Formats: sequence, structure tokens, C-alpha cells
Amino acid sequence: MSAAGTLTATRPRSGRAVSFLFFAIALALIVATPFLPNYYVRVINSLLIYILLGIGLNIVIGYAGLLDLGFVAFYAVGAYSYALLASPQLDLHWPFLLILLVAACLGAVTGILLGIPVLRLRGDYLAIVTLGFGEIIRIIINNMDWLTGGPKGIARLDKASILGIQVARPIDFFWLLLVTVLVAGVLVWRLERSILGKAWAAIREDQDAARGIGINTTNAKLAAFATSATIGSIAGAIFAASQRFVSPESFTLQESVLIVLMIVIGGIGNILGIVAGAAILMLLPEVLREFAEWRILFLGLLMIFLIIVRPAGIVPRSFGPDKLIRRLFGK
Amino acid sequence: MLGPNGAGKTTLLNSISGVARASAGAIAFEGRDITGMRPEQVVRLGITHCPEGRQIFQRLTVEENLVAAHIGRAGKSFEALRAEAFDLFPVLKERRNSVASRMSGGQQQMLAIGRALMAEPKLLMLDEPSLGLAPKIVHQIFRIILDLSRNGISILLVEQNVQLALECGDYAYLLNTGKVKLHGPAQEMAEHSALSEHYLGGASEAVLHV
Amino acid sequence: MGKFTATLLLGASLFAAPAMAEEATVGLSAPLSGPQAYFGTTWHNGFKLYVDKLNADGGVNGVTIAYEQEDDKADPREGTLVAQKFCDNDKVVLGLVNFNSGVAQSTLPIYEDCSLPTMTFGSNPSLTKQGYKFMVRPVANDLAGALLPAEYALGKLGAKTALVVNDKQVFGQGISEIFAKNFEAGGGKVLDTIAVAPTDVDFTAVLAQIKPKKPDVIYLGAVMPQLALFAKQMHEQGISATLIVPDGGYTPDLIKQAGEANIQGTLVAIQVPPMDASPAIADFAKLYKAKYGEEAGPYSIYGYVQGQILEQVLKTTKGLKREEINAALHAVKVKTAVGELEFDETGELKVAPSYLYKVEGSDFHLVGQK
Amino acid sequence: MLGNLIQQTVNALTIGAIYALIALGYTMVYGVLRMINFAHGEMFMLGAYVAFLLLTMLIGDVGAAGAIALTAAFVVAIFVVGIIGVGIERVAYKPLRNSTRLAPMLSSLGVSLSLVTGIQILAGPQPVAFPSFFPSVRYEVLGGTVSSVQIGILVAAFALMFGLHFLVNRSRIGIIVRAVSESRPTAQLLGINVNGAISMVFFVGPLLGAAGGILYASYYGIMSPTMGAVIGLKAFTAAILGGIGSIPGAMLGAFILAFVEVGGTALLPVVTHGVLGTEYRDVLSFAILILVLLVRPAGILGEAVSEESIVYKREF
Amino acid sequence: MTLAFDRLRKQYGQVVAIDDVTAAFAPGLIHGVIGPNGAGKSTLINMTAGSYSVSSGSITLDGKRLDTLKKYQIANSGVARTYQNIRLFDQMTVLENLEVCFYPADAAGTWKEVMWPPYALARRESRREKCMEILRFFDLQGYADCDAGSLPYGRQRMLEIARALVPNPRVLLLDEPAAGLNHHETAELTARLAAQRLPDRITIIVEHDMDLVMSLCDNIIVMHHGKLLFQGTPAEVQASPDVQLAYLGTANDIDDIRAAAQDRRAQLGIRARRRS
Repeated sequence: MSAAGTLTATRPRSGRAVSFLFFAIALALIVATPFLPNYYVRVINSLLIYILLGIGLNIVIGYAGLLDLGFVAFYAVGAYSYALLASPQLDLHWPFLLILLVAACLGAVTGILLGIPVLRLRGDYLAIVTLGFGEIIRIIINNMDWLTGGPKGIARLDKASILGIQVARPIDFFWLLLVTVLVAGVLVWRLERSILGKAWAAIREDQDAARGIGINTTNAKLAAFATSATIGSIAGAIFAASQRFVSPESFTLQESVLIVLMIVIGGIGNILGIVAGAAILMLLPEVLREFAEWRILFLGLLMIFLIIVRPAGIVPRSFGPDKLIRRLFGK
Repeated sequence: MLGPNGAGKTTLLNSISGVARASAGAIAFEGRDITGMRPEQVVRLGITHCPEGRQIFQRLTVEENLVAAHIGRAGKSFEALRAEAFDLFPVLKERRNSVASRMSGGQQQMLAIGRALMAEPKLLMLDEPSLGLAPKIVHQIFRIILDLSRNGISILLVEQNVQLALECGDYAYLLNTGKVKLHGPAQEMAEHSALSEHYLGGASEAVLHV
Repeated sequence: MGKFTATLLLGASLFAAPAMAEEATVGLSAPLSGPQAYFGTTWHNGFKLYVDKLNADGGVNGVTIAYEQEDDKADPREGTLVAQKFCDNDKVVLGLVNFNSGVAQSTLPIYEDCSLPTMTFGSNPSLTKQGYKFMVRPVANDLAGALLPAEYALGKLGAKTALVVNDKQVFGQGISEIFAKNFEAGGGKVLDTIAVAPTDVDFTAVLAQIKPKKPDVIYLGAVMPQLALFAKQMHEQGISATLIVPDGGYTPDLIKQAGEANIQGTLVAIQVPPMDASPAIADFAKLYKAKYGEEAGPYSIYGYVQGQILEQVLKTTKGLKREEINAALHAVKVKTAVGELEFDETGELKVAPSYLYKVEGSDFHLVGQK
Repeated sequence: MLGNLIQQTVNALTIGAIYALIALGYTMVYGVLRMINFAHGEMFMLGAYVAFLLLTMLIGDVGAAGAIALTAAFVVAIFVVGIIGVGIERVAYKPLRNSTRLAPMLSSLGVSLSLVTGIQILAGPQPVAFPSFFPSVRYEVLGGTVSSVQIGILVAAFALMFGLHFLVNRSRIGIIVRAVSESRPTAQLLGINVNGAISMVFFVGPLLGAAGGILYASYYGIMSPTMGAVIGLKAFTAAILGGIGSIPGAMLGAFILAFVEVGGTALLPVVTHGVLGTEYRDVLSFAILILVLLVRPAGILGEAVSEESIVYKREF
Repeated sequence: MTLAFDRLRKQYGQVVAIDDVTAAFAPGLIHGVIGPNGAGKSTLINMTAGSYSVSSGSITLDGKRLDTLKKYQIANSGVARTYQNIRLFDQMTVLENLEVCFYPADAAGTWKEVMWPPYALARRESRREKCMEILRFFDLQGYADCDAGSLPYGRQRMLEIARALVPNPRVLLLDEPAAGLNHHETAELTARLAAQRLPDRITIIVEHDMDLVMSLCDNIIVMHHGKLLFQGTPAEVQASPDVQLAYLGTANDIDDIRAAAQDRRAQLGIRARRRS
């Protein structure tokens, strides 16, 4: 606890340099992406999807302090929403935006349904039960062949189009994802600063004391589960539309663990941290592609190293977007 | 050592036993500087801390609690020390194989003291041994403390039960808000009016001379 | 570290040596790490073996062949990234891709979008039914792979009843469904279909369910090491039905891991001819061992055959543009180590060879072919 | 019918015994450090690989290893893995002992990833055949088939569990470990070597896990670098089901899970008239886990700690 | 219209922590609860606030049962508390610790806050203003942006009381507010609590610091072994022989021990003298 406390005191000068660097890299990437070969665009898209997932999961883990290892279930709900509503599977071909809406609602509903039974549990027990839910959803998808195609998955998904504009090339998805990530990021950040966000923080810090000041912790936690699931589900729908093929293989436990790792390595409870964590865990393996298995070994060792050196993450919780903005433009 | 809750008594004991670290100053025992020593080193020197709230290992049996405190010690054999403890607290012998959590508060306190004795202390620090016990039991515990002292163990007693503490003790310190407010021979302290004020807020001196 | 240096040197050599003659680059994608790495690498090795030989002889009509090998980890997401990488690289004119049908499902649309012709290895029948114009499959699909064993069981073994077990994966489930269909079409009776989890190692509970049903044959649609585990436990639980497994079992590991005594009589269906089937294949086996220091993997011969197809394509193509290569690929008719191959309009082999082996002692013996 | 019942019971006992050996490691580490050691499944895997390596060095041809060589390799290997476990604790977890609760857990994920990949690089990713301790002899018991290997595994696993029971409940080391797990500060106050006790736990846990790994590899005849992942998750589930931190709980949880799995395979298709096949077995296991936790939030034998009696500050 | 305990009882297994306590607390007064350690004072507070369940008997506020409500509902019925071991939200700022108390009132407007920045700004401003006012009252305004966990101990105590006052509670339960405070801080606390005495507020203080209790409280309850031993004004309490006994033990006990102690001194040859 004290380790996290000392990290809050970032020295302003280096902080400013870091802020500029961070901002410059992000801006350069955004500007340069349209001119990059499609392969790089796809890598960046995949990065953006993970950032979106991280933003969603962070609400539950980082803000409300509940360890959820079954997040991938919501991702799957979104992906299969698109796959079922825009493919020859059920011969439905709904418009993309409508499906996005349906996926968001379905995500929220599953979030609440899964949340209700598990919220009495704490810490490790919550972790294993959410993990169990994630696995249950994956197994059910894998076995309901008549609906989901089972292990074969669903292929030949429709090309997405938004208000008549087709979204099919990697670069189209880049813009779609960029906008989604920015909108989700801003909304979630505002949510964190709202009164509900404060209540989440109180629950995370001391659940009993939070009840003592009149917070209905069950409702607040359900709200966290629902928002987090909504974002996960939206990410899933976009993923399905860009991949144009879904199968249960994409929604394994490892995927959930990867997202948790991203959040923790980057800086728990902080949107900027998620970006940093995603960048390390997604880009590094791509850069080191040549080294086949050695890259995974390296990643494992790097993980241990980073956690020991910075147990509270690369970007401290206190260095949020508001601070970034203040450092960049402020006094 | 007397004083209200939060006066810093437990912190002081913790600094002596090495669980907490003193920010400044020095602690000496038998002429030796023990400041900053690790708890196991302090125990080896002959200082044992019997913590507030007893803190016995609830899931261990009586005998196991005693064993846990003896492991790794030089000196007398476990059997000999155990026999001494059982002499002092016959009830422990009766219940040696029962799980500690099943025992009453008084028995647990006896176990806590018995456990502390396994390290053959020269100085025994007792933190509020009367906490939450019925007067009769408290009485019993204090007689045992006196017996221990008679056997040559120095006792540092932290206590809220002022009257008993002063009757038993030879020298007393009154701590409040982290500072020694008063100190002196126990009997002189008992007559000091400031002391009664600390406990009953301006009560008459007569209170202490029932 | 050695690998790192090698990469640096490779990079340097690419800069140092300007392309003298024409060069055609082939993109290779398969699982090179993880549990399926063995299949991916040995398959690619077969291809490299032939291509290196071609290059050493001065290429095909002056065109040398380069290859770029990437790891798709048997993961659809990695597969799409690799696919895009090949698409972006204008030098790549042909893909030799995707061992797994699941990965191929998500990469084929990408190859289609950038008009990159591929020789796809995924054997799920549905791949060729989606109208892709830039793919061919130089290997028998599961329809063929599961027909021969069904006929053999009904005809040669005189089996009346079968029990089908699958691992609920794309390949295992698909091929076992086809077996069941063929078996019933031939007059047999499928007693039950049981699914196991792809991560299962203990089949004793399932086998205890199967035992009282007393099937004549058991068809197991799964991959290694489950095939070996199942065979071993089946024998230990005292079930005497004949076990039939698909191509994943055509490896010495099957016999080693199951234990020789536990696997006798097991039938393995695969598209690969025996290594002594023809002088050409025996030749290949010798070359492979000489180059890589180990026996050829189960699919190495197909890598080799794909090299032969490529040679023919380069001989007949009008140019090295992707479209031109694609046209030549679809029109190819070539005599290879496994016989004469040509593709129909969907990219499927017109005649797909398939073989059936029986485990006898510590070896596989050919008992049927089609 | 009876034969089938006996058969399935023996099958479940065998699986349960292996689960239990691994679950014990999770539960012991949790009991002392309140930490989930995700790398524990890899101790299981390392056990098999170290034993294999020893056999290779000992007699060259592993396939021909006899019972004596195997037993020797078994004993040495589990001790080696125990020492590896202690080393890992020192390097990857000890620096994080006063950090957030999530940190050592994720560090253990890193350890797990590194170990699996390390073995994949060193020994190759594909499964390898592992020799059997004794020739597989089948006995027919009232219509059920029981193999000598199953009996061997049961005997070995129960011997180890009995050994652990003795170590924890009868030995002085056990008393120290239990004292430390109940209250680290008090143990420190009494002069108990807390680091030593923690090392002990990280020695015994991996040792049992490794033993489970060797028995498993020998029972199924193969080992692979990823064998720890699936079985580790199951054993962890078992430990939670029984009440993590409780040693009898881990064993009970392991056997319950094994019986649920076997029972699920046998009964699911029958009970649901074929609507849900054996493929839903894991759904059943998790559903039972969730139901148990809803009734007993700390597992079957776990001590339910009321929130009011312990101040729960932030967990990460 | 009061807070009332009716034959309240709390039992853990065999141990009876609170035994048939009946009492009523009138608004406008400050009530002190004193007694030796382990007498059940904190248990009373914890039961009132809903942290502990009630074994039997009832707690009512203005005729409404509290003990059947959930903890957060009790808080929202106007009961605020502090804890014996300070329980702040350590990694939230001082201001946020107070702001979050508006959650029960403002939760419904969360989405409007997220979607409509001007509304959020207005709400935040109004919350901050109210909180700053309370902070100023406790002289904590300078710490507003510090993490609560980083404050000195004495300030944390004050902050916890400040947090309890944010919803303007009907019932204020203070569990040893002066524990660990120095003399100066205790005096400061006494003054602040005296200023928070409102006509319709019921304040209950569990405390060991007799100066504070005797000077601040209008009515004092003395607990002993889970039972209500005595109730009265500070003067009455100080004069009560029962209370003196509870705190200081009976004459007989003491005599016994005294004899043993003298026996020991005699044996060891110690005279009560000043040590060098």
C-alpha cells in the first residue's frame, strides 16, 4: 500500500517531458497510420481493440477493485451478436449501428446477470467465479452448434457499413476504432470523476466504510459490471466485423488474463496506463516476431521484472488524463 | 506502564520487541543496544512480548502453541519448560490437546503467558493481560504475574486497571499522547492526584483509596 | 542470440545482394511455436527442401524462389496479421498457408481482397465452398479423409456398429461427422456420438460409458496427443473395438506415447502415401533426412509436392503478377511424388489420394488406398 | 451396472488424488501468504520434465526405465522441484511481500509463462512419451476394470498426503507453518523465523505438485510443456471449492471435483435425455463451484470471515 | 422522538457481549458511553450502525426499526459513524472522502453528469462548496487535495468526523474519537464537537478520555460486562460508587493482591523506593 502511495509523487519536470513524449507518440501514430502498410494498420487496430477492452475491464478492476477474470465472456457476447445478426448463419443482415446498439444492451444485461450472484464474494473467490462464468459461456458457445456453429464458428460475416459508408478495409476500422476508443475513454474518464466513480473508489478502498456512508454497494458494483460489460461487448462486435469470422478460440481464458495483465502492468485504474500496458503487451511480441518462442520467454521475464520494479504499474494511478492535459497546456 | 488508549504504550512495546522500528533514540537491554534488532534476535536476548488481545494461535492446540514458541531455542528443553508452565497453570495441562479457540478468555490469557515463558525470558512484557476478563480471573492472572516476578523475571506491565497495576508494580510510568507524563515508585504514583484525573476526569482523590 | 545474429545477417544480405534475376517470393504461414509447431515446421521443411533444390539448379526458367516464413501460432488473430503482412509485400506472389482450418477461415478473405493466390492446407470441406477465387487446396479434404475408413470398416472389418468420439474442435468434429455419415450411408449403425473437451487427458469416464455399448469400431475425431491417450486408456479399460483415427495419428509418437501393446490394430487414415510407395517418395525421404537430420514429418511430403506444383506453375505462368500466378495455379496439371494432381474450378483436387494404415508392431502398414 | 459404478469410482479416485496433490500446493501458499500462485501448475509440469531428464542421464533409454530407476528419479526430482520452488519465491515473490495483493499473483503469471516457454525451447513443444512405473496389469473387480497403475497412483498419492498431514499436524515444522499462516506478526513476535516457514511452504507445495506431475505423466504415458495449465486450473478450482487455505479442504475439494467430472460424464447425457452431452461437463463443475460459493462464500471447509471482524482495506 | 435500544442483546457463540441493554437517547444532547475495555461499548455502536447484527431486542429511531435494515439503509436513515480504528478511503483525496458522501443523494444524476459537462461542473461545484465548508470548520482545508492516507494521525481522526458530518446526520456515533490525540488536539476536538451540538441531533460518544466525556457530555451511560451499569449526568457518574468499582476494582480484590504483592516485595527485599 505504501509503495503505491510513494508513487503518487511524480516529479513535475520529468512528468512534463513524459507527458509530451506520450502525447507526441500518440499523435504521430494517429497521423501516420493512414500512410502505413495495411499490416501495420491491422496491428494498430488490434492494439486499439485491446485498449478498448482494457478501458472496459478497468472499470471493474481498477475503479471498483473487483478482480474479474471472466471479462472475455462479454467480448464474446458482442462478437457473436454481430456474427448472428449479420451473416448467412440465421440469414439476418442487420445494419452495423443497430447491431452495435443491440450488442451494448446485451452486454449490459449479461453483465448484470453475471454480477448478481457473484457480488457477495470477495477477492480470490470472486476471481475464480468470474473465471468460471467466462469458461461456461465459452463452452456453451462451443457446443450450441445449431446457433453458433460450434467450434467451426461463423464465417462470411457481412461487411459493416455505417450510414451507407462501407467499413471494410483495415484503415476504415482504424478510424472506427479510434473514434470508439476516444469516445469510450472520455466517457469512462468522466464516469470515474462523477459521483458514481467516487463511490466505486470508496468501495475499492473500504467496502464496509462505504456502506457506512450510505452507499448501496450492490447497486454500485452492478453498475460497474454493466458498464464494463457494455464496453467489452462493443469491442467484441467491432472485432467480429473486422475479422469477418468468429470462433470460440478467440475467447479463451488466456484472453481475459492478457487484458488483466495489460491493466496491471500499465497502471491499474488509469486509462493512460492501459494504453501503455497494451502497447507493451501487444506491440512487443509483434516487433520481436522473428524470435518465435524466445519472444514469449522474454515477455514472461519482462512481466516479472516490471511488476517487481513498479508494482503499481508503469503509469501511476494519480497520473490520469486530467494531469496529462494540465502538464501539456497548463501552468 | 499506565495510560489511556492510544497513548503509545503498545507502540513502545513493539519498538522494544523489534516489530516496529523506533524513528529516533535508542533502546538498551542489559547494557546492550538493541535498537533496530529483528524480533527473533530480541527474543533470543531474553525479552518476550506477550501482545495485547493475547494473540494465541487459535487453530493450534495448547501444546502446539507452546511448541511454536520454543522452536529454535537454545537453553532448557521443551519438556522442562512445559512442566514449569503446567505447574504455574494447571488448567493448561488439563487441556493440553484441545484447540486454543475452544478455551475461555482467561485460559487463553494463561496460555499466552505460558507461551511467552517458553523463551525463558529475563524480561516479560505483558500488554493488557486483564483485557476483557472477569474480575476474578484478572485477580488470578495478577497473582501469577507476582509469582513470575518472584521467580526472578522482570516484568513490564501495560495495564488499564490502574489500581491493580500500582499495587503489584514497583515503579510506574504514566504515558499519554506518546509522552511520559508522570513516573515514580508505584505507591507514590497511586497517591498522585493527576493520575486519578486521567482516569475519572477530576474524580476525588478518595477514589483511589477505597 | 544465434537467431538474432542470423536475422541481422539475413537483413544485411537482403540489402547487399540486389535481385539479379527475377525472383518469386512465397509466404509460408503455419504454427511454428506451441503444441502444433511440429506439424507446421516439418510441413514447411518439405517445401523448403524442394525449393532449395530448384534454386540450386538455377531456378525455374531463370526465376529463383524466395520464401518468407511466419508463425501464426494456430491462432486466427495472428493468422490475419501474417496474411496482411504477405498482402502488403508486393514481392509475395503465392501463399503456402494455414495448417488449421480455423485460421484459414479468417485469413482467406484477406488473401482474396489483395488477390494473393494461396495453397491452403486446412482440410475442412467448407473452405472451398465459399467462392474464393484465389485459393486451391493441394490436399484431400476431410470428405475424402473419412470415406476410406468408413468403407474399410464396413467392408473389410465387417463392422456393424460404430461409436464416434470427437474433441469439439473444427477438425475433429468435422471429420467425425463425415465418418458417421459415410458409415451410416454404407449400412452401418452409429450407436452414439460423444464429445470430449479438447484439453482432456483422462477418458476413463467416457470409456466406461462406451464399454457396455460394445461397438465394433470407435472413430476418434481428434488430434495428438489425445489420440494416443485415448488408445492407451481404451486398451487399459479392456475395450476391444477397433480404433480408427484421422491423419494426426500418422506419427511414430502415436505408438510411442500410447505404448506399443495398447495401439495394435489401430487404423490411421491420411492423405499421405507410405514412404516406400514409390521411388520418388523414397527419394524424398532420404533427402529430407539428409538435410534436416530427422525423419520427415507427416506432412513433409505435401510441402515437397507443393514445391513441385510451384515449379509447374512457374513454368506455365505468363508472368509473376499475382493474377497471372493464380491463373496458372488453377490450370496446373502436374505429376508429383503422390501422383498426378489437378484442381477443379473451386480449387479442390480432382482426384485426391487417401490412404489407410494399420498399426502393426511399431510400424504403420498400408491396408487400403483410394 | 455395479461394474460400471466401481469402475467410475476408481477412475474418479485416481483423478481426484492427482488433483489433490496439486491443490495442496495452492492452498498452502495461500494459507501462509494469501496469494494465488499461478505458477504452481508449472511445478507439476517441471516434476515430470526433471524426472525425465534424470532418467535420461541415469540410464539413457528412458523407455526401458524400470520401477527402481523411476522411483529414484521420482524422489530426486520432487526435491529438485521443491528447491526450484523456494528459489522462485525468493526471486519473484519475496520482493512483493508488502506490495498489493495483485502484484505477486501477476508476478506468478509471469513465472508461469517463462517456465512453460523455457521448457518449450529446451525440450521442444510437442508431447513426449513417459514410462510407466509398473507394467499395466488389469484386474476385473465385480465387472469393473482397475489397472495396477491406478492402484499405484492411489497408494503413492495417499502416502504423500498422509506424509503432509503428519508434517503439518504432528511435526514441529508443521506447527511453525501453521503458526505463521495464522498470524505472521505474532509469529514474528515470538521469534519464529517467518522467512524460513515461508520457504518451507514453497518447498513442500512444489514438491507435492511435482510428485503429482510425475504420477500423472506416468499414468497417462505422456508429458508436455503445457500440461500444467489445464490441470493447474482444475486443482485451483478444487482448492477454492474446498476452501482455500484449508488443507483438508483442498483434498475434499479435489475429490468432489473429480467425482463431479466423472459423474457429469456418466450422468449428464442420461439425466438430460441427451440434451446436454458430456461436453457440458466443465459447465457442471463450474456451476457446482458457483453454487457452493453462493451458500458458503469461503468454500466448504474455509473459515467464513465476517467482513465486520476483519478490516478489509483495498486488495489492489 | 429518540434513538432507543430495547432489551438489546449480542451473543457470539457462548459469549454474551451485550446483555439486555435498554436505553433511550434524546436529541439535542451529547451522550457519553464509558466503561472498561471489553464492556461492550463499541459493540453498541456497531450494532446501531448495522455493522453487527442484533441477536435479540431492537433498535429504533423515531419509532422506526433500524436493526432490520441493511447497513447502507441505516446510514441513509440519518445515522453516521466513525470507527475505533480510523477507516478512511486512504487513496482518495481529503475532499473526495467527503464528496463521496453525496452519492446516496446524487447517484441518480450520474448519467447526466457523464453526458452533460455543465451539469457535472455545477454539481461538483456545489458538492465541493459544502465539503470545503466542513473542511474549513475542522481546519482541514489546506489538506483538501492530499491523499487521506497520507495525513497525520490526528488530522485523520478529524477528517473521519468531518466525513460523518457531511450528510448532516440525525444520529452521530463516535467510537473513541480522542484515542491517540494529544492534549491539544483533544481540546480542539472537544470544542468542535460542542459546536456541532444541534437541537435535533443525537450524538453518542464512546470514549476513554474522561476530560472530554465529563466536559462535553450531557448524559453518560456506564457499561460493565455487557450490561448497563449506570446512567446519569457527569456529576452523578463521578459520584457513583458502582462506577468507581467497575473502573478500579473492589476493595477485597485489591486487598488480596496487595497482600500478595507485599509478600513478594518482602521476599525479594524490595522497598518502594526511587530507582537511580
